[in-house]
Amino acid sequence: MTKEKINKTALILFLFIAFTIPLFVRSATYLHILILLYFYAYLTTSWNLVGGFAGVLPLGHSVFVGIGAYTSTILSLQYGISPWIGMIAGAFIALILGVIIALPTLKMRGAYFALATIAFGEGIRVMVENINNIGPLNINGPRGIQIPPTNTGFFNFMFAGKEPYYYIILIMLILVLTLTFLISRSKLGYYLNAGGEEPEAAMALGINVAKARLTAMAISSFLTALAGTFYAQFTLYIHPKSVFSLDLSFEIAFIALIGGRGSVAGPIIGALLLRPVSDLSRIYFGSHLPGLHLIIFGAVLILVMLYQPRGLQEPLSRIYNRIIEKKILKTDK
Amino acid sequence: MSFLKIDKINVYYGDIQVIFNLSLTVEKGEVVSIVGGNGAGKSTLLRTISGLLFPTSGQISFENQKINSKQPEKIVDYGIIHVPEGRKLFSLMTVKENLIIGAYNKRAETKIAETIDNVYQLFPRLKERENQLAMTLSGGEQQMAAIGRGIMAHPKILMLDEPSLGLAPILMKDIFAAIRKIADLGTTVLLVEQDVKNSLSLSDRAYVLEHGQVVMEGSGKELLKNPHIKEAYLGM
Amino acid sequence: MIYLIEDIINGILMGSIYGLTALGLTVIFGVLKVINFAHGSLLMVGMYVAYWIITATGIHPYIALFIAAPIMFFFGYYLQDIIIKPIFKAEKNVREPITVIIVTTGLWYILDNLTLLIFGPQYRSIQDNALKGAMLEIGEIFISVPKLCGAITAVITALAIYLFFQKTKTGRAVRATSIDRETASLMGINQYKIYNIAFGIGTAAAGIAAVTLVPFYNIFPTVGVLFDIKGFIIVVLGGLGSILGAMLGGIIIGLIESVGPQFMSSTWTEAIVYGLFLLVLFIKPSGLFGIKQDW
Amino acid sequence: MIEKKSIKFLFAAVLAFMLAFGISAPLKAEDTTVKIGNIIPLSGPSASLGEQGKYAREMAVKEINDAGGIKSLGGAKLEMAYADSESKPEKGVSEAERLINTEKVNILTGCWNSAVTYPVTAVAEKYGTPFVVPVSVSDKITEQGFKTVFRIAAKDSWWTRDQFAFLKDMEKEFNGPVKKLAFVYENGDWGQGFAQQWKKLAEKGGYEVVLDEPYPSSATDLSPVVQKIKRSGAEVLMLVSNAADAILLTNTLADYKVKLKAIIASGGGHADPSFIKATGNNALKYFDIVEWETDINKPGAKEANEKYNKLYKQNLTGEAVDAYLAVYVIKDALERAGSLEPAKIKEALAATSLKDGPGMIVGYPSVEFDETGQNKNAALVMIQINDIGNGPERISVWPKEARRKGYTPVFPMK
Amino acid sequence: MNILKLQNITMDFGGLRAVNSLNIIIKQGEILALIGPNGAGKSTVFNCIAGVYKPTAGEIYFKNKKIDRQKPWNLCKTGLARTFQIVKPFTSKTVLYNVMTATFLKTSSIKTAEKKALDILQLFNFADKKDVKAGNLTIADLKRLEIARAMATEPKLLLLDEVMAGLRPSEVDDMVSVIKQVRDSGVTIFVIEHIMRAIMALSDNIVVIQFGKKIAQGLPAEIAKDEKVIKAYLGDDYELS
Repeated sequence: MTKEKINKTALILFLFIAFTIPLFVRSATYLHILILLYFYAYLTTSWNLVGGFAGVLPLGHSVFVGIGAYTSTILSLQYGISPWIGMIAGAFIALILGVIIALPTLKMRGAYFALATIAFGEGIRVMVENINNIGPLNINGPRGIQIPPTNTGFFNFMFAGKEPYYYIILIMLILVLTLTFLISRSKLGYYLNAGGEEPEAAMALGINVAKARLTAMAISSFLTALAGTFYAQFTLYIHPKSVFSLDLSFEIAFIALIGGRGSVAGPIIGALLLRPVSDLSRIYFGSHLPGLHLIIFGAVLILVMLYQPRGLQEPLSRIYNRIIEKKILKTDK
Repeated sequence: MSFLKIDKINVYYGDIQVIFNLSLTVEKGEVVSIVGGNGAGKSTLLRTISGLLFPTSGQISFENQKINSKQPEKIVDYGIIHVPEGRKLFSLMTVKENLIIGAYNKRAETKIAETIDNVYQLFPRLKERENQLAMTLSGGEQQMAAIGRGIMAHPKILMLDEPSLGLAPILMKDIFAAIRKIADLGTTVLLVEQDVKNSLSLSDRAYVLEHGQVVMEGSGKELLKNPHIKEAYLGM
Repeated sequence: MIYLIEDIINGILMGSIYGLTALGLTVIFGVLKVINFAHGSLLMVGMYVAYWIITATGIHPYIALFIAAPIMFFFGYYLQDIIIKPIFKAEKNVREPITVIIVTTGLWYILDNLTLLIFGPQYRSIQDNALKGAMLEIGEIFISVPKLCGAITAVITALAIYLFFQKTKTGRAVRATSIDRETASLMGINQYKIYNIAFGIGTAAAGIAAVTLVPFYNIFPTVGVLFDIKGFIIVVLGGLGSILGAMLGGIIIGLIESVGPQFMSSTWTEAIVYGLFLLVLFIKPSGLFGIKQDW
Repeated sequence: MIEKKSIKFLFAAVLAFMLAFGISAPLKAEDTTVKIGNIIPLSGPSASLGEQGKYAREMAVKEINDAGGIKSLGGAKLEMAYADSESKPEKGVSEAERLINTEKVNILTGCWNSAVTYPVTAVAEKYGTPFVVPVSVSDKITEQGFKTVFRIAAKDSWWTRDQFAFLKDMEKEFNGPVKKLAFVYENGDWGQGFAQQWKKLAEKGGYEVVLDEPYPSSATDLSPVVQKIKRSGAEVLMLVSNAADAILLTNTLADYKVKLKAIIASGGGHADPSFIKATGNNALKYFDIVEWETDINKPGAKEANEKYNKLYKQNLTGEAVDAYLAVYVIKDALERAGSLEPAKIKEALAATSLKDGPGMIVGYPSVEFDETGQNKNAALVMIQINDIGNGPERISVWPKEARRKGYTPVFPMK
Repeated sequence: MNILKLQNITMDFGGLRAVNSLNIIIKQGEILALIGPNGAGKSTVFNCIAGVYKPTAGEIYFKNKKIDRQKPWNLCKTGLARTFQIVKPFTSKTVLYNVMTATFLKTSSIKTAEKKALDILQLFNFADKKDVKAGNLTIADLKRLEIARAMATEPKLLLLDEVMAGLRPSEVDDMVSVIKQVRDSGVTIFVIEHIMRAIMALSDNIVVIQFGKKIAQGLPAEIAKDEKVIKAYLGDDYELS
């Protein structure tokens, strides 16, 4: 057996498990946790196109989640347009906004870029909190929008059970992972990576680094907004402080950095570690020892950064390769 | 025992070996030059002595104490002062502040006023510019300030990395004259230079480095006459 | 007209205090080149420290300052030494280690929630303090005395830190390290100790800001968050690493917050602040008083 | 080498962490317990309110269990499952899902923040889990046509209605006509909801609104808002504030010596136990509308407060009493349902007519829900903070029959 | 035919004049070396051509087109490639990945890019290391990678910035043959170098600068005998023997 074959088998096994989970995990709670885990993995994967491959640190990605969520929700509540269509519309609006944000900020480096994206995110949140109507569109300012859970059905992107949501986000995640995988293997991926690692060398090789980053930002904001619609339809309630929040932006970045920036598997690994830590610790300690779950979350962040500053993806893939080589391939050698 | 003794060190930059099994000695009161083309490992050698790099094997000792693999600030306490290539002045601080910060170590700090006078005597130009930001100085003045900052530390051994780099000939002469003066006042000098003529003629002894190894050593005058030097440089 | 004067005075006073809350942030960035996301939490810790000192001893808040500031200095000093330093050592060659951002955010979560766990969610304020509610009335103009004291303290603190950096041996070493840490080590300066000191000073500044706030502000575990984002905006507006910039950035924000609401709803001033912040960032990315450097 | 070690360490740590959770897997509900899920903010900005609610529930549950539990269910004990919402809607929704699906709670209660309660009602409706809301005032919570939601406290249109009724009564009683009103409120679901009603009521009542000012709850300096109040020439100021801003606003109003005829607050931050402590004499003469006050003339109220104070070192607040009452409402419904069938419980809840018992320490005679699930009797009490010799305290003043004996409200303030 | 022409190039940094009205002409197909002592302004000249700096005065023509205000990536597209003195590999990626990044200039297909990259690696006797991470290469291999990567953009003119620095003598010889091979494939080469042995072996034409000014130009043999050059290198008072 070759390594490629093993990898393929492992991947198929993973997919098989992922698709069959709802058959034996009957508890809606765990499905809910898994759905959110996939949701965050999806967001982080989209973020990773800019934050990982292009090597900058955006800390305002929740803006795109918010745009996606609000666009599809308003269109469906006020005009009866299916959220599936609103999803695409929101993604395009996010794309335009992403480019508008990227044009001036991508020139900045390091801390300035991070702070500028925070300011963009927070600034847009403040605006949404202060605006009740944009023309005929009712965005309801600080009060948020509730989606009545009445019209279930595929067209309405609304379901009574968790399973449809599970499969939708799972498929979205698989698609976005495939897309990032393809991008990482495409001209754009090579260009982004080159610009992220050695911008000067990249430019000398004929790469317009700024243009590549702008493209990445456009794709990233587009993809992120799609998840915004999913979130709105899943929780049926959107609010500036939840979908435009700094916390959300931070969590996306943390998952990527903990998992390993710039790798396709990083967001999955990060989400697999951080989401359970955050959910389970809140469930088990939240009621008796208020705040302890956030202390644990903070401690996990610090510990991972102290011992694996480049994220968990590197050591894990090394271990994976070692296991395969030693345990499985030893007969071949 | 020698004053400064480097014994068979190997140094890597990451995975790249730059210095190979190199040994050399400097005696107290000497001026020793290390000459060689670009990339020969001269700067790396100085950086290793001053603790910015650690040798993977071999030993460096100073006044009979092992000093390799100690942090740079500890090396300063031994009296080994490194004036880095490219001056590396603290650009946003004034000339005087740069000088004062040179005397950060305990031995030097009590004598700041006195030493600063000495530096100004050596480089009167610095006195004129003492309140200017270092970034506004010309190349020659910056070099003077960098050497002055080294003297401020009351070195037992002063290591100068390419003090003539990018200087006009006239300024170069001033700098070399100053180095001679410093040596005459009793400071041991380890000089890394490209300008063979000037450095060799003021040195007691010299080493020629090529590809991280010592290829020749001898007194300054001897080496000056050695035709291999010219070959090493001009490739003939 | 008289209203405008009153608002401007209030804006300047409150703005100076904002500047003081951001001072530590700018000092830490200037030297360590990292954004300390835990800065608001350090401010919160400082407020609790000041609260306990003042309520336990009953002394004047500004006397408590001389106890709280040193406590906070050592708190910051050892925080950097124990938690942040290892990261710097691991990422020696990185100019702006992003990992430190995560670590300081982790610290933020830990400090805020540890306080919640230990002291509970209650709001506290110091009732019996000499400054509470004191107002200076000049004609129709009201000036808050605790804010005035806070603003004066802010200016003195900024000046003291500036002079410390300019005139003392350690201060010069801090500056040297911030300009070029490798060459600084060739001067015999232990860069990690300097980082500890810089972090200590930044934390002490947060402690001083905390002391100026407690006479008129309430104290609760998440109070730091209110000042966090404001602090980032102030330091970027003024120029990361610039002490003068932090003070002026603070005053600009204070003025917008104070004068703005007379022309619009006060919720919109926040949006104006972000707008101005972005505008400055685009026009002069190094901030109003920052030195152009390749961050 | 170091790397290997650190990886191993990390893995061990993560594994240990996961195991710890795995082992302490959810407890199985015993046959003789009734599980009640409570979603409240235990960390984050409203943690103080979450804590009060939690204390009150604990007290009620202990009383009920000590008295033999739910008799019609064979003495079944009540068991509380708490969940922290951090005041975040999305966390609240997640927790509701978990409480219903994994903890298998029979009844849900919470969530204090309207912004959290609102989306959670949808979750409860979806699973058909009865949801008893003690306090979350937003009108829309009971106006969605849901059959699972039962709210004990008044809704915001009632709060605002009573605030204006109170104001009219005061004008009459003290012959001090009021013309100009200022509305200042936190810029959130709650504040915006109140402000909308206020504006309508002001128009109806013939008042002039001289200031309509939302402010961000996260404001660090409220003196600009106070200046606006002062300069607006308002006679009466109506407030909706969370705790931190309520304290800051009160102190700043006092600092600037703003002269008003009355300040009418809307509970929340102004009813927080820390409020009086943190504002001292600055809060004197404030009116605050709440669901309940310690000096209420109702048997058992004083005792309940004393017990609570002894246990938790603070007085009962409106929020706490509603939470306390909610547990008794649930108990009552369970007794009548005699079953854990959600449909039966809902039926019993809908038929509630709770008139007495330890929980009924509220001002109104009984708890009865209308067809939307709103407690139709829920009444409110206006209190005034004043110092009548024992330091600042909250004194009931309105409606008149609830007024503390021997106390005359101070109106206008100055 | 002239492929590159520098006309009165001057470059100031603050008060410092790094390059002083310099004129250089490179003919198609030749190897021209720019030498001079440390700090003479060689790298500045280089960076002006490569589009990193905009010269204070003067013009640069590449294939008779003015290029002194062009962005580096556009220069590369017109056929001007460069290497860096301090190598800048994409360290976390393999040798093949590094080269493919460059081959994408002429194609968008990953298959074509890979094929082209493999061809280039074959040409540089590098194919056996295609899966090695650049971060794990020796300095000699890194320099070779740097050239291979630049060549992958199919340039007409290749600027080499001290590609021999840090190499051992045997490696220098290898590099000399690599560069000759590049030239034989029809690429004009402009090289800055310190290692004289290599320069002498390689160059068709040498320009010597000091303090930003041209002090000599000629064939290697002429330059080696030039008094001014020797003095510039070994010190003003070096006794010529």
